[in-house]
Amino acid sequence: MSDKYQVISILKKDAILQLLKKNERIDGRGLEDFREIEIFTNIYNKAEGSARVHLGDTKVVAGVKASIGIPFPDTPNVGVQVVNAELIPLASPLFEAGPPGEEDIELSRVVDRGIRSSEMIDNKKLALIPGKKVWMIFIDIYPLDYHGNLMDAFGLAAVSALLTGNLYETEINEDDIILKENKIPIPINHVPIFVTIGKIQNKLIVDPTFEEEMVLDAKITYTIDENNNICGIQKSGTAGFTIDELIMARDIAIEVAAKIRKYLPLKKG
Amino acid sequence: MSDKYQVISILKKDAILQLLKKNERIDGRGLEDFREIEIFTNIYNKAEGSARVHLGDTKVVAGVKASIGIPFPDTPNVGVQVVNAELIPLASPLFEAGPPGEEDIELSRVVDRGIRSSEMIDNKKLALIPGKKVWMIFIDIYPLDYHGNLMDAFGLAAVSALLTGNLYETEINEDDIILKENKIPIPINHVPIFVTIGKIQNKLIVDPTFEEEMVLDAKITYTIDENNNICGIQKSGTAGFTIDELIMARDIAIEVAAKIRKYLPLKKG
Amino acid sequence: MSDKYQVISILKKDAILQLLKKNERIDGRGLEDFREIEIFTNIYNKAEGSARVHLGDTKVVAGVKASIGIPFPDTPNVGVQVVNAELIPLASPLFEAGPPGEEDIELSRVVDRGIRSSEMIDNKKLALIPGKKVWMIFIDIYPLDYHGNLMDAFGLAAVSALLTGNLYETEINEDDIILKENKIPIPINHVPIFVTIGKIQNKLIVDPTFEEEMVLDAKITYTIDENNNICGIQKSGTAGFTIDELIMARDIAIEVAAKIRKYLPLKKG
Amino acid sequence: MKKVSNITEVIKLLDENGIRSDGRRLDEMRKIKIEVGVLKNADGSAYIEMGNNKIIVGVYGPKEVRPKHLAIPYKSLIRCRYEMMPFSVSDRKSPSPSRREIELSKAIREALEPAIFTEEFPRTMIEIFIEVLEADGGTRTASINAASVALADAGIPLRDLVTAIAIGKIDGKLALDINGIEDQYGDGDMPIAMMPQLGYVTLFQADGIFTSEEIEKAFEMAKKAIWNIYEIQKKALKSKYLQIVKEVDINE
Amino acid sequence: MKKVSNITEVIKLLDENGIRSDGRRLDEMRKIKIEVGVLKNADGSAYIEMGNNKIIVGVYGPKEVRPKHLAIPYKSLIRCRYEMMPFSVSDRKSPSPSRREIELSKAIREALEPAIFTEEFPRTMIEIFIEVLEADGGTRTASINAASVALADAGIPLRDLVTAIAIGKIDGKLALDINGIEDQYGDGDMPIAMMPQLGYVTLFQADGIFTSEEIEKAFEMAKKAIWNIYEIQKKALKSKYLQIVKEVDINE
Amino acid sequence: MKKVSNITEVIKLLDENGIRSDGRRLDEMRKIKIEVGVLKNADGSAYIEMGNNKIIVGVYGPKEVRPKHLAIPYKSLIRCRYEMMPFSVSDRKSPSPSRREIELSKAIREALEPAIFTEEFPRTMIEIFIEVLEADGGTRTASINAASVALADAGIPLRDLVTAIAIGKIDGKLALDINGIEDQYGDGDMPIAMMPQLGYVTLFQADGIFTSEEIEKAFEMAKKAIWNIYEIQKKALKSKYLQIVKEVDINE
Repeated sequence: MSDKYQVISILKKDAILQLLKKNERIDGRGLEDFREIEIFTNIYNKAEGSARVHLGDTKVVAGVKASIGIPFPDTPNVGVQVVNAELIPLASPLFEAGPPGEEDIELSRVVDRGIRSSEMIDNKKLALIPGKKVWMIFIDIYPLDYHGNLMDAFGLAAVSALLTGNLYETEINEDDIILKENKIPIPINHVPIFVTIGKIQNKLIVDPTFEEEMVLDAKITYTIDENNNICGIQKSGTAGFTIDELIMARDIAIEVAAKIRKYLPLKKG
Repeated sequence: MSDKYQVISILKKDAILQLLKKNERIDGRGLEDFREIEIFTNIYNKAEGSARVHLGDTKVVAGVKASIGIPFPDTPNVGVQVVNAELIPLASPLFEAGPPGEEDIELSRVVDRGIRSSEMIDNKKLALIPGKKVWMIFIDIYPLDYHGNLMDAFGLAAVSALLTGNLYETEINEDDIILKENKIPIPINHVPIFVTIGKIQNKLIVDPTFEEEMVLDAKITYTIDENNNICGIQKSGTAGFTIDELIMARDIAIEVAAKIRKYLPLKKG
Repeated sequence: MSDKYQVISILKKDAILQLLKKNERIDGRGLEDFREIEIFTNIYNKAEGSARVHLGDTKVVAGVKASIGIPFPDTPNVGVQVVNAELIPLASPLFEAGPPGEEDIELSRVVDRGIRSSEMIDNKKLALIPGKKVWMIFIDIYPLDYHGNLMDAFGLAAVSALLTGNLYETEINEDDIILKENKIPIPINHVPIFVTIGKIQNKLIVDPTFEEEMVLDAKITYTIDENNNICGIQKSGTAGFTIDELIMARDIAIEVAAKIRKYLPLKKG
Repeated sequence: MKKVSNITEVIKLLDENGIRSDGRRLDEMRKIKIEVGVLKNADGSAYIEMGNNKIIVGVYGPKEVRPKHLAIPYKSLIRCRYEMMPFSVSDRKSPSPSRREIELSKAIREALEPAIFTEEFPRTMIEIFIEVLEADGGTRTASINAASVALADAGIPLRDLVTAIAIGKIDGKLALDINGIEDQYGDGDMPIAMMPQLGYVTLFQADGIFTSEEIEKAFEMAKKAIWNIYEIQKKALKSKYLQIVKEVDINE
Repeated sequence: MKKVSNITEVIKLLDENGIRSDGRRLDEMRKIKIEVGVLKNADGSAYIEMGNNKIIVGVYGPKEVRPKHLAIPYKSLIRCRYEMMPFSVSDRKSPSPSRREIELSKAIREALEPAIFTEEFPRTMIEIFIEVLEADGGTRTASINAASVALADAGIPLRDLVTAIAIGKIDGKLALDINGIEDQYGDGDMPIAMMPQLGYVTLFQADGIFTSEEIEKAFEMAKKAIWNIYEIQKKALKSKYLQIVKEVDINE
Repeated sequence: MKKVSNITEVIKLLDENGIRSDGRRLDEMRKIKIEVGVLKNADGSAYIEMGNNKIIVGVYGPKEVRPKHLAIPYKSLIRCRYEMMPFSVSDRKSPSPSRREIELSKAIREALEPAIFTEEFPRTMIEIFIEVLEADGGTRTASINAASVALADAGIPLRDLVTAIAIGKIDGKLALDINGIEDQYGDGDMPIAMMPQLGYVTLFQADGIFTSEEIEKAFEMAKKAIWNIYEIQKKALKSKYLQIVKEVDINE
């Protein structure tokens, strides 16, 4: 994606910048409006949880798989959480097949940290035999159609798949885990929402489209829990923010998160 | 090998096509003749079994190694079989060093499936302590000199190495396996033969040479067991076959397999 | 580094060759002089042992890490030793990021063999529960600034880090290893010194600089223990040596090793 | 993650009335749904549900070949990547390509290429990306059904659509369109792809054991099913076209 | 290898007097030492000790881009590689790049690039190589402090130095410049990099939970510390320059 | 897979009469057989049996360098790949190149290159592919013996053949041409390659411990053996040449 800068025409770039001066956006949205959100959950039956999220034209999927594994030695009493995201070429001519690059890795690590810091999953309930056997929760996220702001779409898909996901009930028989017929919801404590705000010249815009991303100077992602605490921050892009901009962006993010939260699927159980 | 198409001259290509119209081949063979076959077995002493196969100028080797390992969880009572083929640059200027590409992988998977589907190896006899310890059989196949039809040569080499291979006799001592002095043959049930038939325009030819492969439209490999059952099929190439052609090819394959079978080394034990 | 040959100017090359005819070197050294040596040890506290070695302008670091692991099946009663060297781009515009190439691997394997053959580490003392648990000693070596003769600098850094390194004292409690508060020196038997001698036309020179390496015909590295035994040899480069040259180089190496030995840090314990 | 059934329990794939574990007859296909033009970035796309299989396909091209030296002077280079998402199967699949995925990418590409007028676009490439979202036996044939529709949706001139179905063997009998359990516990699997109008078979594979007669019978079963699927493919393409026409109407 | 403490033992990061486990107050920074021009091959270089962190940075460029097609027509391509040496941490790190190292390489690059007049060197590249020799919490901020000095040492025109510090949260309180134990057992970590003169924040990350107020307070704490570090960076650069001047004097 | 002997049992490499476990005297070489021109695709090839070692070598070139930017303006680029087949050793070797194989590829290349008039073929490359089919100690020296014959068979002008042998140390005594068991349980291994006519040593390695005197004695032992092998190499080349002459005769 190193040649993203060549992707949109100078005319379009100018149009975006001219409109922004008047606090307008090329798709008619206000600066702090996000695109239409649609969330479909439990759609792939081999997954313990799944979600397809549409954020405007951006479409992504997330799937949750669970398996029984061994805990890390330094956290013997909590489950294991793995987040993986891959920018597959299906979703954009800018993405290439191959092992995850730095963009894929950043996206998955920001989602991972947001879920972890918010303590979304009640990790202690995932320990089956402390020190020996725990649930490992794998969250895999893929774009299907990339039209900007994968960060927030990925976060929303991961969170939606977890919220509506199920695990087999277990029974412990000495050192063996027996999976029972019944399924119970993945234990959930909190729900983080990811809000990315772009900076173009001195304007802050919510939920940038692909074309806006092409002219952005920098981006800031705030992860917000249901108590309006910040449980994750990630700045990216080749410019900086003033502290005032960052505080303003934080306030916008808190407001936007509250609105997005209404789209969430109902928590199971 | 993406530029195989540049490898032979247009004159040679024309010659092949002109001859075929008269049901003749550039090396004088009839359409359903295979090249001279030579098989040498038990030639590399570090291997549990080994074979060198000459199919005309095409020369390949296969070696069998065995080690004691853990069965797959879903097949606790059968041994493990691994087939690996690599197109090494020794054998042709068209092959490149590096991890196996799609051609290497297809070849090894077709051999693997043929051996597996025919139940050539008596897999259940490879379970030493059910669910815990089984023989793992590795079959590694390499070309030395590539002059067409690696598929059939690879299959013949793998089968010959297995047929004449040996394993240590074992003794079970609680959870340990003790290898004894004596060696016994690898347990064999059936013997598959791989027959590849090429299609050029509307002609079907057996055992294509390298030059014929360069002008082939498509190939079909049938794997045939000693009861003339089909235990494997693989079509490749960028054209299609009519159903009649496929049935004709099947009949040719069954006939050819019976002839090739006579070249097989004697089964051990 | 395949285009090393383009790196220095023909003028400089000529200067080096002209001087050598008079048994002089471009930096004023005699043919058998090595550059100034400085060794700093125990400088990185997360490592069990560490050393920074300056050999003229060439600067390298080595760090020793220890962990408890499982011995190799064929050597159940000795510890495991792993040497790894990587030519990182920090140290030279000629080095590229990525997995170790053949030069990195040769360097680390020569250091590894020298340490192993000299029996520097008292490997048997690293077995904690024979056949089950042993100390694994990892020695990682990196260049910081490359100005020739990484071989000898790498060897000296590895040896210095081992000589001054420490392991936790252990207590065995059935099948568990308990690490105690106290630290004891890594058990050391012998101390090898690596001496590389370059051949330019028919001259032998000790400790070649980067510029000399660019005009060298071949190199020979002798590893010498404190009894003047040879515990490692490695010839490299695209020319050969006469047997007389190799014997002469061996004698030079023994003399030089004795001088370098005086720079070694004091052995612990 | 799937609950492992008691392994002593015998898996019964066919009941006394010849009815399969999912209620189908031996010659009965699973439900198929195809949607066309589901992605905006891809030049052509399709989504298929074939039983529980859920697969999405995007096609890009003809476009410039990268790296350039791979360009073929007299035809378009076809690339195909078949990938199962980690959550599409019972035990999470590692995200890196498996040997199975690499082989199937080649087999599917060689099933589709015969239908493409590649010689009309020399020095270009056409890329076919197949993502399996949920797998339940027969993903390669479902992928081919969706991919040929996606190629048509991309406006790439085709000799014919490519249509595919698998014949399996369960309890010693041929069965149309086997599902995951039938594939796992059955006796054989024989996927077949055809250009129905032209009568060419472009994918043909098998594992398991088949007699000569079974192969001929399998072709008969496959042909019938393939004509049915072919209609569904065409209807899917037409419905998108009709929709476009309607949109144009509305806009006028 | 670190001795694992008895895990039932509670880690106390703050005593009854508000003093941290290493004796510092909540708003107290660790000692910083910066040396400039420590490497001969690199065009610019710096070595930093920030508490127990020991990091060396080398900068090469502006130089020709390889491979050529990655060159950007209107600015310099910035590359950054952050690597922890295997022996820099308690449990040996595998020498191949971890996902964490790959992410931090990007974050650090994007913290430094805003300060570089990249548009002055179109079609070139500038490479920043960061090697962590010993790690004890805050390696990314220490790396940025050293890297911006190394860029200046390489003579690359900068809008401002980039200066960085992390604010952590321990026992529910904000703490300046947290160390490894505080990072591991604390409640949060918020690294911040700024161009102090220009007032721009170029790196801003967080994990753990922070209230809105804490973020504002963290900025205040960070700004103060950043100005202090800025002086240390400038002094380090000046001292090398003075040294050069002296050498010139001597030679005259 | 090899049966693991009772490990308490001491391996005796030399009996009271100074006879080795395979019946040889200390200065006795294993049998060598070399065949030339065994492959049709390769420009030159050779097959060697040296004791139980079985190795095949193919040489391609001089040919165009790929990728082009690796071409050297004033000489031929020599490439060498030494590979052990997975079944060539007691415990199956993984097919991907090991660190040992990568090092030996370099050492063997640098043993052969001194003999090649590389400057006669600027901007070309010569590729040497070595495949070990069965290994029993001394594969690198056997590989060199075969490879230099294969280079000659390819018609590449050579200053001299390169001929190689290993000297080992068992029970404290130097032993010529050690086999696998002697290598594994012995005290040292010192492979040596020479251009016999020109008197140059082009490969020289050692592990284990040797005194200064032992090195000189090893050279003496090696030189004698190398002259013997040299004759075998030349005879192998001549026999192919004679065969060709005979074939020509027949055809006339």
